[in-house]
Amino acid sequence: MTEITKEIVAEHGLSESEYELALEILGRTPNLTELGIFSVMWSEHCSYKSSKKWLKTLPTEAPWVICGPGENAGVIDIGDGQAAIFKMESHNHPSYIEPYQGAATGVGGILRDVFTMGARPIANMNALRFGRPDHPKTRHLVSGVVAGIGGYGNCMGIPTVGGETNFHESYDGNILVNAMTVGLADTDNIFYSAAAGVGNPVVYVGSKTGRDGIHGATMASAEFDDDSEEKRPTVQVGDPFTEKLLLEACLELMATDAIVAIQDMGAAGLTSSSFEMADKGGVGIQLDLDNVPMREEGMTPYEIMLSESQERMLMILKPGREEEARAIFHKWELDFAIIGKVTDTGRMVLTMHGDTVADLPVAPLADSAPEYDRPWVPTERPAPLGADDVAAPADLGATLVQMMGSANIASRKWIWEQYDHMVMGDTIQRPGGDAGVVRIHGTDKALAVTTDCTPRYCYAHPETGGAQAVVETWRNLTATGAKPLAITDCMNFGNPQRPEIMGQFVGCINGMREACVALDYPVVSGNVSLYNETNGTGIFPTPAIGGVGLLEKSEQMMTLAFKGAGETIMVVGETTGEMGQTIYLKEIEGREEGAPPAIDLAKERLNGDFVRSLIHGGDVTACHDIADGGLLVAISEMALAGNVGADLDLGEALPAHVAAFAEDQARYVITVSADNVEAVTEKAKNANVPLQIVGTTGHNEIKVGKSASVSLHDIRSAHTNWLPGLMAAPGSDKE
Amino acid sequence: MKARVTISLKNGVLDPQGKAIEHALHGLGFEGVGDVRQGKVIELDLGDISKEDAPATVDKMCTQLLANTVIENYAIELLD
Amino acid sequence: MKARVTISLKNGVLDPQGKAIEHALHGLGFEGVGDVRQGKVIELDLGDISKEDAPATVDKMCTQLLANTVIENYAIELLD
Amino acid sequence: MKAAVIVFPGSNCDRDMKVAIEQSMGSTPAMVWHGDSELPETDLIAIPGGFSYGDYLRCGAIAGNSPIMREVVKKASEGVPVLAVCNGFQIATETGMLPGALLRNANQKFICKDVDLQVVGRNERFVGEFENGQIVRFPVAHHDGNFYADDETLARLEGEGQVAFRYADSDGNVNDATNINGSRNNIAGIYNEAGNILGLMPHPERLISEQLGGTDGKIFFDNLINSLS
Ligand SMILES: Nc1ncnc2c1ncn2[C@@H]1O[C@H](COP(=O)(O)OP(=O)(O)O)[C@@H](O)[C@H]1O
Ligand SMILES: [Mg+2]
Repeated sequence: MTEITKEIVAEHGLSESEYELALEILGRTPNLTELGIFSVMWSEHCSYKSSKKWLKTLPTEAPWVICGPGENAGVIDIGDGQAAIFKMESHNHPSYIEPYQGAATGVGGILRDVFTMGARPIANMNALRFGRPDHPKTRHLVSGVVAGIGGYGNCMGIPTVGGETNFHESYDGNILVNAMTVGLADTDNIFYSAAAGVGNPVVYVGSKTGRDGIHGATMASAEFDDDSEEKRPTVQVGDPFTEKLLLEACLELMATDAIVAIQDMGAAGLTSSSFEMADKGGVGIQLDLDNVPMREEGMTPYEIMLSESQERMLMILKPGREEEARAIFHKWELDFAIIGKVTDTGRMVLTMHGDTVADLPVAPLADSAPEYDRPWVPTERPAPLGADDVAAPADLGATLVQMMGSANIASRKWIWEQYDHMVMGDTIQRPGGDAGVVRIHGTDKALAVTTDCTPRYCYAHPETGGAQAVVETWRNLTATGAKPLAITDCMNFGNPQRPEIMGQFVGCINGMREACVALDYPVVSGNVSLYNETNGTGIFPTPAIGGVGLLEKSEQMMTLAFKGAGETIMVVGETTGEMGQTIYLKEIEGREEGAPPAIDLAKERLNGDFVRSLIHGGDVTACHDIADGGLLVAISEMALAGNVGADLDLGEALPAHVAAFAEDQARYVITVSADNVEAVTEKAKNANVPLQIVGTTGHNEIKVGKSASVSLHDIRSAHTNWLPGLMAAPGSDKE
Repeated sequence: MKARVTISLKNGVLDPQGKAIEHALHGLGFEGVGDVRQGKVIELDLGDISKEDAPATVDKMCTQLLANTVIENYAIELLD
Repeated sequence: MKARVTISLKNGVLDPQGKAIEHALHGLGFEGVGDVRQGKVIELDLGDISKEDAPATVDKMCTQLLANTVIENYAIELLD
Repeated sequence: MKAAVIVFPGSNCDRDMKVAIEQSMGSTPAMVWHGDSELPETDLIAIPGGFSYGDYLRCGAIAGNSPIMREVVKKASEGVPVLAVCNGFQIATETGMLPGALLRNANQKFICKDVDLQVVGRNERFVGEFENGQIVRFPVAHHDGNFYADDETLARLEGEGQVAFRYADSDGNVNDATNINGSRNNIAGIYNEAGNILGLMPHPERLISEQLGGTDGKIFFDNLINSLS
């Protein structure tokens, strides 16, 4: 038997004090299997030891929340006995090492989190951050990640309806791949993970267990160094076909009442799933590892418990229902094995070849997982930058073209055309708008889904950035006419043991909390990915937010495309000229400075509710929120989508480039038919909402008074060609 | 000068294709078949390159592009 | 008894994967490379089957499933 | 009139196909499981899109060998109309019901977008109201839609009026620039010799209402159902 040395403990990522605690809990030295279990259970990934204290401060309740954080995914009520179930999850480290499989299995994992709760997935999203475009690895990573996401989601037949993609040098050594899934279930048929019923069978279904990704969970929490590629950590290979079968088989079994509890095997596989189920139910579990379906010979208990083979589930069945369940899984040609039973001992007892190979108390291991109050320092808010701090460009028109063809604004069509975004026949707003919208099959309702975060704001001032990420999702949903209901988050940060990084985390959480409270927009699920650092350089703090909203009447859905000529273009909200941390500043002046635009949550709510009421009232013909790049970029996106130009007058209050590219928040562009302008103006006045007429739609160009006149054709070339151009450039290693 | 590169999944790496093929062969009545693994062969003409340089060059092609060394092994044969 | 089946596109059938690899190799500076073709290798364990029966059995697997003879050729090697 | 939709493990456009047929036919098609060896009485067999058996080995190869396909091939040879879309088209070529093969897209990527298609010929049964040369818009969503046939087969397809659709643009141009996936002669869909089987890569079932972005698919299904009833 392997002797447990200091080195072995360290290799398992346990600190000395954590190991002390383990010894105390156990009252003896753990064997290797037990040590492995401690190590994955107490990894950052599974235990949230650095983040828990702060996550707890987020608002998680609302009358429409059926299940908040803590289960496999969050559940909200969307009326008529139906629920939306959703979550976002990271697969950052594996995707850097093997972009195709890393991203693919990330999608597979988040899909399981959602269908494990009884939902049929109806939409996928993905939030991606890559290094600078000309970094030698960027193209290889972009092409692999996008192909992997598509490869998995397309095969599953779930439409990928949107996402976001950023490029910034802070991600050169640590890309972010965050995947989100939204599913649909009946409120009276939702499945949870708490094991119950002493004597009930514990059942394993899905793929066989191999030696995949052993230590994946600890890898996902370990900082990178330059030779992590050399170590070739065990990467899992996804099998979307098996997952599709698993989905259909699980839903078929879920239509009966045979299941007591169910949990997918994700990170830390059988270990975390069995412990979580036992812990939630306050019971013990006894597993006979000989019965675990195995792909390879000679697997040890350690390997079986730590394997991260994909496409597997663990269930507790009601007594006597085993054969019925087995028949369903066999029909779908999947493995089905009874591997243990629920006990009243409160312990996890594992046997193999007749020996007890591990015997651990469940609750202490799961609940006394270390929880740290890590030291943190707040980030000072930099001074704002206004009109005086940013020189005017020589040529506003050329600047617009440059902005539209810049890394973080250019069209992502090259990406979403590789995703099946229409399968299931309910996508009524495809990628390219403010949010993806899918009808709820067979009803008048629809769900809008978006993911957003502006990491450069979060870096400059985490609190503002955290709030901004939340409000941007809320605005994006609002712009489609949907009522925003709840969010999921994916908190991607550097090393939390550095106080400034921990300060970023705390700041972002604080900002998110305020925004969620002010907007009645609770957090129902989420995920934390820390240690996104290479050689001591962390990523920009990136709290990716996934928002879900409801359209009661799908016919009321709004899109951003200009619908025709002669309509009046209006801006809802105020433009004061916030130039700090703008795309303009970075792309045109090469500066990353100043405070991010200020957030006024009361105004966000007021303006957003106003816009939504206009949309529902039929007053608006197009709507788009103003975000990255400011007003002129938003208008240009609307023009390109509708293939109709605009004749603009941005007023005299601000210099043209500031009026055009400032990133003031709480703003929307709407178009209104000429005969409705007066009525809408009146409504704005009554609602106390700032509203400004900025121009008229028409012709084939964007014209800004006397300052600029650019053809849509030129804008379109810059906008659509940037990403394909980047990806087609020669010399990229690996296809 | 020509080369043939055979790329196969490393031992222990899941091979969904191989698994599916095995299953389909069983369905067609080839019940005894097992351990099916699928790999790739890439054949290429190396152009004007000396016999001495060829192995190192093809090896470079493999690590840089042809094989995904995180999950795949490769074998090189030089033909002429 | 084991077998290895190598499947390649017939001459004259355009090979988009091979072409893409060739293009990428050129991009990486391997300019002399040409005529890149990609194929598949399938390895299988035939189980209890006599040496005499093996070739015909594997051939049947190829025509029934493993190769699409409209576009592909196959070659069988028996290993043991 | 009656219709049947074949469902394989990994099919994922089966429901979309059912909805489209239902909308035009007014009744629900039978959903037939791949493991069945008998088809119900039917006037139309639809083989839907998806990733049957994961599309492992070759797209459609494993599905082509499933029990139900033997029955489909038999019925087709007796003249029952078959509509094979996307993965269905790949399966149909694998079984030999349709000539040629579908290779990996020339750009190596999965492509999902609306495309303009030129309607070729006048196979009344399938294209009904559509005129020869008319441009219609259906989405594509495939990784392996690059139609290949050897010269002789291609000449026969062209000569016998077996080409059904070509990748085009909205002005009716058919050339390399409009050839999204590298298919020979821009071919997006073909008929068998007898004209009762249509295989096509684009998905008419995906554009069946304004809300989904267009109605050419609905017109297609209306035509089809009309001509078969
Ligand atoms: N990785 C991706 N996958 C799918 N769609 C994407 C992706 N990245 C961006 N998009 C889509 O591109 C459009 C523009 O994205 P973004 O600039 O983030 O929009 P917004 O500013 O409205 O949030 C959106 O419709 C978005 O869904
Ligand atoms: Mg938006």
